Amino acid sequence: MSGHKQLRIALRNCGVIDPENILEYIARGGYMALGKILDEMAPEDVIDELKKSGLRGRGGGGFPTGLKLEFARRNEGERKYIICNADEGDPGAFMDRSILEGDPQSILEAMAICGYAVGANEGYVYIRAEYPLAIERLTIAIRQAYEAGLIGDDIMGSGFSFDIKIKYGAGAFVCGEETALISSVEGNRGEPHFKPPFPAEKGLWGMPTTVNNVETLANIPSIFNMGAGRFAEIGTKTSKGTKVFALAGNVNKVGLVEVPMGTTLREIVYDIGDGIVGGKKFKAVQTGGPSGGCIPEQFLDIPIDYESLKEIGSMMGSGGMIIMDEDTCMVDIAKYYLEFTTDESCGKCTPCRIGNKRLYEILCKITKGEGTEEDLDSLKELGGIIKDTSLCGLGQTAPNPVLSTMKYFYDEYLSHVRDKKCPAGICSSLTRYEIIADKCIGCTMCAKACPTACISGKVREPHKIDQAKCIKCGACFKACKFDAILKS
Amino acid sequence: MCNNSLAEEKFKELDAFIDGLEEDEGNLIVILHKAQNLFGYLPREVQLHVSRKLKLSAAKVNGVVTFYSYFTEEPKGQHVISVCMGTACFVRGASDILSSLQEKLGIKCGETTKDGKFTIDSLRCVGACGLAPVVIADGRVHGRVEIDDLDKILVELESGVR
Amino acid sequence: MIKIKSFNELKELKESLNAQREHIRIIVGMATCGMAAGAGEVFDSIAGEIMRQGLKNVTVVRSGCMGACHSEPTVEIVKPGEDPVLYGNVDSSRAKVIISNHIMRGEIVEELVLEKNYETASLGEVEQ
Amino acid sequence: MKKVNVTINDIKIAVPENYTVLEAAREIDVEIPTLCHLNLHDLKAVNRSASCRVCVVEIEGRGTLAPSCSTYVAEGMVIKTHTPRSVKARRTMVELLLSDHPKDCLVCEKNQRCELQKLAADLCVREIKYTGAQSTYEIDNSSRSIYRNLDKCILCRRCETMCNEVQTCGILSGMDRGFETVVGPAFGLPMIDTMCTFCGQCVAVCPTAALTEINQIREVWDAINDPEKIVVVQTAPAVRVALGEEFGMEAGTIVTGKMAAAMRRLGFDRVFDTDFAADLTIVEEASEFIHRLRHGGTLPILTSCCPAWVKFFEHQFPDLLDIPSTCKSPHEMFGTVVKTYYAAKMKIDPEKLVVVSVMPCLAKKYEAARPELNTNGMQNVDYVISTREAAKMIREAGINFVDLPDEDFDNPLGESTGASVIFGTTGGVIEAALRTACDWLTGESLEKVDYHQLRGLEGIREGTVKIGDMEVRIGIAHGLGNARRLLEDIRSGKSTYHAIEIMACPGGCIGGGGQPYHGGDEGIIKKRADAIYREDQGKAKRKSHENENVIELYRDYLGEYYGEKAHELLHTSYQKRELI
Repeated sequence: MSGHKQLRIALRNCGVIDPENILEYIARGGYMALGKILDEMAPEDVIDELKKSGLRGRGGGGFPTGLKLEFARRNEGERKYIICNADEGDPGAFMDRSILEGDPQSILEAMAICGYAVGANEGYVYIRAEYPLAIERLTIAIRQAYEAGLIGDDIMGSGFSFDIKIKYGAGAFVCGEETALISSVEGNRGEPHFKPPFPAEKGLWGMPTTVNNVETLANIPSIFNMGAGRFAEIGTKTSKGTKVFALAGNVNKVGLVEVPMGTTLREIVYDIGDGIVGGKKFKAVQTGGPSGGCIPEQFLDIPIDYESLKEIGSMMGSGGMIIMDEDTCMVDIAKYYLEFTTDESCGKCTPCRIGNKRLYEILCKITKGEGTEEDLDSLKELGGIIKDTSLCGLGQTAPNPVLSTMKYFYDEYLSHVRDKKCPAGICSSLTRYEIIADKCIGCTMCAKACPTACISGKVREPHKIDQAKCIKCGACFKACKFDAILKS
Repeated sequence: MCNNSLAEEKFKELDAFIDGLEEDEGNLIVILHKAQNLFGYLPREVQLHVSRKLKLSAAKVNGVVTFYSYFTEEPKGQHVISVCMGTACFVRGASDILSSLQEKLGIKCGETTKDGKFTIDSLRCVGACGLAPVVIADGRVHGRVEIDDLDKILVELESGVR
Repeated sequence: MIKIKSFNELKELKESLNAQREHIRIIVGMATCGMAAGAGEVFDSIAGEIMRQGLKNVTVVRSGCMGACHSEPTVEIVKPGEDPVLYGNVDSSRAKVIISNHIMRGEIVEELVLEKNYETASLGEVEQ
Repeated sequence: MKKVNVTINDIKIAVPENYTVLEAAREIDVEIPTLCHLNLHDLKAVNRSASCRVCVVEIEGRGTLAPSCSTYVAEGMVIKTHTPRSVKARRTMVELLLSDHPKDCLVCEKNQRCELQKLAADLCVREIKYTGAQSTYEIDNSSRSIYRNLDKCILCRRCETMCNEVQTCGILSGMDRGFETVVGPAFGLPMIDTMCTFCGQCVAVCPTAALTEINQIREVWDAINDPEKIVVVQTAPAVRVALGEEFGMEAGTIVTGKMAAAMRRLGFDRVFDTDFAADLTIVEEASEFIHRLRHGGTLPILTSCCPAWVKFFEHQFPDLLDIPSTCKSPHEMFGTVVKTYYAAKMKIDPEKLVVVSVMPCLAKKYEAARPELNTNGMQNVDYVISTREAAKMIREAGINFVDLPDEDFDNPLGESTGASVIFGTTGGVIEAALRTACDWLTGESLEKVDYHQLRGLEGIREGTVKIGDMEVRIGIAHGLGNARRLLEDIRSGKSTYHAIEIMACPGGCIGGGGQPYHGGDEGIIKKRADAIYREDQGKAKRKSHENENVIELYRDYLGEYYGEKAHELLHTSYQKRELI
C-alpha cells in the first residue's frame, strides 16, 4: 500500500475522541473556531473566509457554501434559521451517520458559526429516525454544549445566542432536497417546492434559511482553525478540500475514507480499498447514489472532483461509492436504482411520478427477456425528458443510473434485448440451466430440489431439465455436488 | 388495539408528551414518532387523537403518516426482521437473503405471519454497509449474513436467547 | 460542567485538558458498524480487564467510526509518546491478549494490527 | 410596479417584475398550455404547484426546462416558449399522464369539457407511447353531491388548494407517495363520512372527471316521464346568469326567459323560480333578525341559505349552533310550500308532487337528503340538478337554447323581486334583508335599495348601515376560509357585528360548484355578478316584502311572519357533527 492517500479533515475526530464527552472535543481544539470568530471577526469576514476556502456543499450539488450563507445574510427576515441536513438517505452511504456518531460537537460548532454569519439564532438538525445511535449521541452533545455555554444564550460572553433543536425524518429520501426537508421540518409531507423562492429568501416558516449537510458543516471549524488559505491548497482547481466516501460493495476494505479532491478512483479502489473481493475483475464504481451514475474502468484514473464526475455522467452526491465486480449485471443495477427512486418519489410532478415508473417498467421488461431495441431508445429518450422537466433534484437525476449504464455498458443491454442473455448471469429469467450429461451421475439430488418437478431421469443415469417448465430458480444448481449443471 | 385501560394509559402518556413540547407548529412528525413508539403502529384512532389534539385536519395527519415510510398503520408481528436493501447490501446479495426469508416464513416483504409472530420488512440502508449484507432482527444488527444464518436468527428470535 | 464565559476561559480549559493527557488511551470504535460487529462486548471486556488488572493510567474510550468497517470491531491503543496502533477484528479474547501483551508488556500484537492509512489534518495549534 | 425587459420568442417586451413567464407570454398573445396552474387573483385561489410540467419553456442559460407558471421574469431574460425541445417535453408529459389514465373519453362525464383531453388534442398526441401500470381506485359515490373517480386524477392538486387553503375544510390531502400518490380524505374514507361541506369547489376546478357531481339527470327524466307524477322545477337566482355559457353565450348573459322556456320544453309540469322563495326567506330572516334585536337574542345573526356553510359550522363550530338563522334555505322553503300550501290550493295530492331544484350548487344535493328537511314524511325537495346538468338535459332534449323565446314562470309562486335575484352573489342576501329590515324598523318605505358598500369580491367585507338612530354593523364573507375568520372572532368574543352573511363559494352562488366550468377565468365570475345586479336593477319591485305572492302566502296560509306556522314549515335546526 502506498503511503497516506487519505487526509482527514471532516473526520478529524472520528474514532479519536469520545463523542459523548465535550471535554475531549475541546481538548482537540473544539469550539476554538467559534470562540475566535465571536471574539474577533465580523459576520462578513466569516463569509469571506468561507468563500476564500472554496468549500462547496458536500450533500450533492456542490454549491459554494460561502455564497449560500451570503444570500441568507443579505435577505431580511424577522428570524433566520440554520438547518443541518442529516437525513442521509442514499442507500450505501454512511458518512453523515459516522460524523454524527463520532464527532457531533463539530456540527453544533459549525451551525453556531453559520448562525453568526447569517444572523440566525436558531438551528435545527434534521436527522434520520433510522439512526438511533446518532440521535442519542447528538442529543447528549447538545445537552453538554448548552451546559458548557457553547450554544444557547450569550455564547462565551459575546452577546451572540444560538439555539439548536433536533427534528426527526421519517423515512423519505426526497427530504434530502432542501425545500422538501423544510416542508418536513414544518411537519408536512416532504414534497419539494419550485425554486425560486430559494430557502435563502423564504425557507423555514417563510424565513431566510440555510441548509447544509453534515459533512459540509464538519469542515467549517477546521477551515477557521487551519486557515482558509491552507484549506484551499488541498484539492483541485474547482473543488477544494477533501471528500469523505463510504466505500462499499465488492471491495476488500470497505470503510469510510476521506481523500483530497482530485484523488483518482483507482487510488481509492485499489490503494485504499485493496482491490476487488476474491480477485475478481472490476466492472464499475457507482457514485452519487440514486442520483449518480456507474463509472467504468476507463475512467479509473481521472482525478475526481465535482466537475469531472459530472462530465462522465455521474455526480459527487453525498459520497456513497459502491464497487461492482464482473458478476454485477448493469441492467439489474439500473433497475435497482429506479426501483428505489420510484419508491422514494414524492409523487408530485408528472415526469418523476409517472416517467420514472415507466423507465422502471421498461427495465423490468428487459431483465425478464421481453425487451426490444425500441425499448432501449425509449429509455434514452424518456430519461432525457425526465431530467429536463422534473421539479426537484430527485427527479432530475433519477434517470442517471440508467443513462450512465446505457452509455458505458450498452453491450449488456443489447445482450438482454437481442440475445435474451444476461452476461453476468444475474437476471434469473434469462438464465438457462442445463445438465451436462458427462458429469451427471444420476444422484437425483437436483430432481429432489426442483420445486416444479421439471427434472427427470433414472437413478444413476444422466438427468434432463425440461426447459419449458423450468422457472430458473437455481435450486438444482445449488443442489448439485458434481458441478454437472451449467448455468448460462 | 390491546386492552382498553392500557390504551388509555398510552393516550395519557402521549398527551403529556404533546403538552410538554414547546409551541412549534412543526411538531406533528415528532409526535407521530412518539405515538408509534407507544402503540407500535398508528391506527386510525391514534391519528384522530393526534389530529384533534393538535387541531389539524385528519386528512393532513393521515397524509403525513402515509407519506413517510417509517410510519405504519398496520400492527407488526412480535418480531420484526428487516433486510437492508441499501446498495452495498444489494450488490452483496441482499435480495437473495430477502427471498429466502420470504420463502422460509411464507410471507412477502411488509407482511406479518398469520400467527402474528414475524414481520418482514426491507430497509433502505442502515449505514452499516461495511457489514453488508445486513439483517436487523428486533433492532439487533446482524452483519455479513448468509442464507444459512437465517434459521439461527429466527430461532434466536423465537427463543428470546441472544 | 462549568459554564464557559469567555474565549479565554475556553483556551485555558483546553490547555489544562491537554496537560492532563498522560494516560494510555484504549479507543474502541463504537459506531453502528462496530456495535453490530460486537464492539459493545469488546468494550465491556476491556473495561473489565483493566479493572481486574488494576491498571490506573489507562482510559478506555468509546469513540465513533475509525473507518475500517472491513475489520470491525476496531480498537486503537494510544500511548503517550508512541505512534498509535490500530487493531482490527478484535473480540473479547483478543482484547485480553492485546491488554496483556501491548498495554502491560509493551509488545504489539502484530497479527491483529491494521495499517492506519490516513493522516489527520493538523488543526492549527492543536496537537494530536 | 417596476418593469423588466424580457425577450420572448425574439419579441422584446417590458412587463411588470411580478409577472410569471406565462403571464408575460400572454402579453404578446402567446398561449402556453397549463394543467395544474390555477390563479383566481381576486378570490385569492392560487394553485402554483408547478407539478404537471406541461407549461415548460426554454430559458437561456438554464440547464433544464422551466415551468412558465411559476418562473418569474427577470431583467434580460430570454425565453423561447415553443421550441421543439419544450413542445416535445410537453407532449411527453401528456403522454405520460394518459399512460396512467382510463382513456374512456367517449363515455366520460367530462367528454369535451376535459382539460387533459383538450391538451392531448392541441398537442397532437396520436399515440400513447408509454404503457404500464395504471392506478385504480374505488369509485366514491357515497354522498349525494360529489363523485370521485380517482383513476382520472392527474394530481394537479387544485382540489386540495381549494379545500385546504381557500375553504380551510381540510378534507383532502395528498396520500401515500410516488406512483401511488392519491388525493383524498383521511383513511380513504368515503366523502359522506367526512366533514366535507360538499361546496363542490374541488369539482369546480378539477381539470378532468376525477371529481364531478353525482348526476341525477336519469332520476329527473324518469319523474318527468312518469304520468302519475306532477314534476315541479325551480331555478336558483345564480343559474340564469350562467346557464347561457353552456350554449356558447357570453358570460353574464341573462337567460331567465329562455331558461323558463327550456324547463317547460323539457316536460316539467310547473316551472317556478326559487327567487320567490328567496323573498320568502328574506321576510322570515328579517323578522328573525328584528326579533333578536328587540328581544335581546343572540347576535350576530348568520344567514343560513348556504347548505355548505351550514354543514361547515355544524362540524367546525358546534358551540355556536345558536347563532345562525334557523330559516331553511330558499329552495327548501319552496319545496315545503309546494308540498303544503300549493298542493292544498291546487288540490293536488302532495305525494304526487316531485320537486326538482336547478341549482348552481352541489351541496344542495346533500341538503335535499337531510332527514330533518322533511314535511309530513315527504322530503321537501326530491332532486337537485346543477346548472351543468340542466344544460345537459337541454342538449339531450334537442332544444336550441340560444334561439328560444323568453317565457315567464308559472303562477302562483312565480313572482319575485330584485332582492331575491341578488341572492346569487356574495353580499346579496344581506342586502336583500336590509332592504326589508330597514323599511320595517323605520316603518317607512325607504328609497335606498342599493347598498354599494356591501358589494364586490373582497373576501371579507363590512359596513355600517344606519337604520333610524341605530347603527347596524354588517359582515360579509364568501369562501369558507374567510367565514372561518369571522366565526373565530365570534367565538373569541371579538366580533361586534349584528348580522353576517356567509356564502361558502368564492363569489357566492354565481361561483358555485355546480356552475359551468370557469376554467380558471375569474372574469367569468365577475361578469355573472354584474349580470345579477343588472337583473335586480331591471325589476319593478326590489324589496322582498313587496312580493304579492309572498304577502298572499302569509295571508292565506302561514299567518304571521316568524309565527307558529312559519316556524313549523320554514325553519329548521342544526346538529353537532363529527370532525374527520
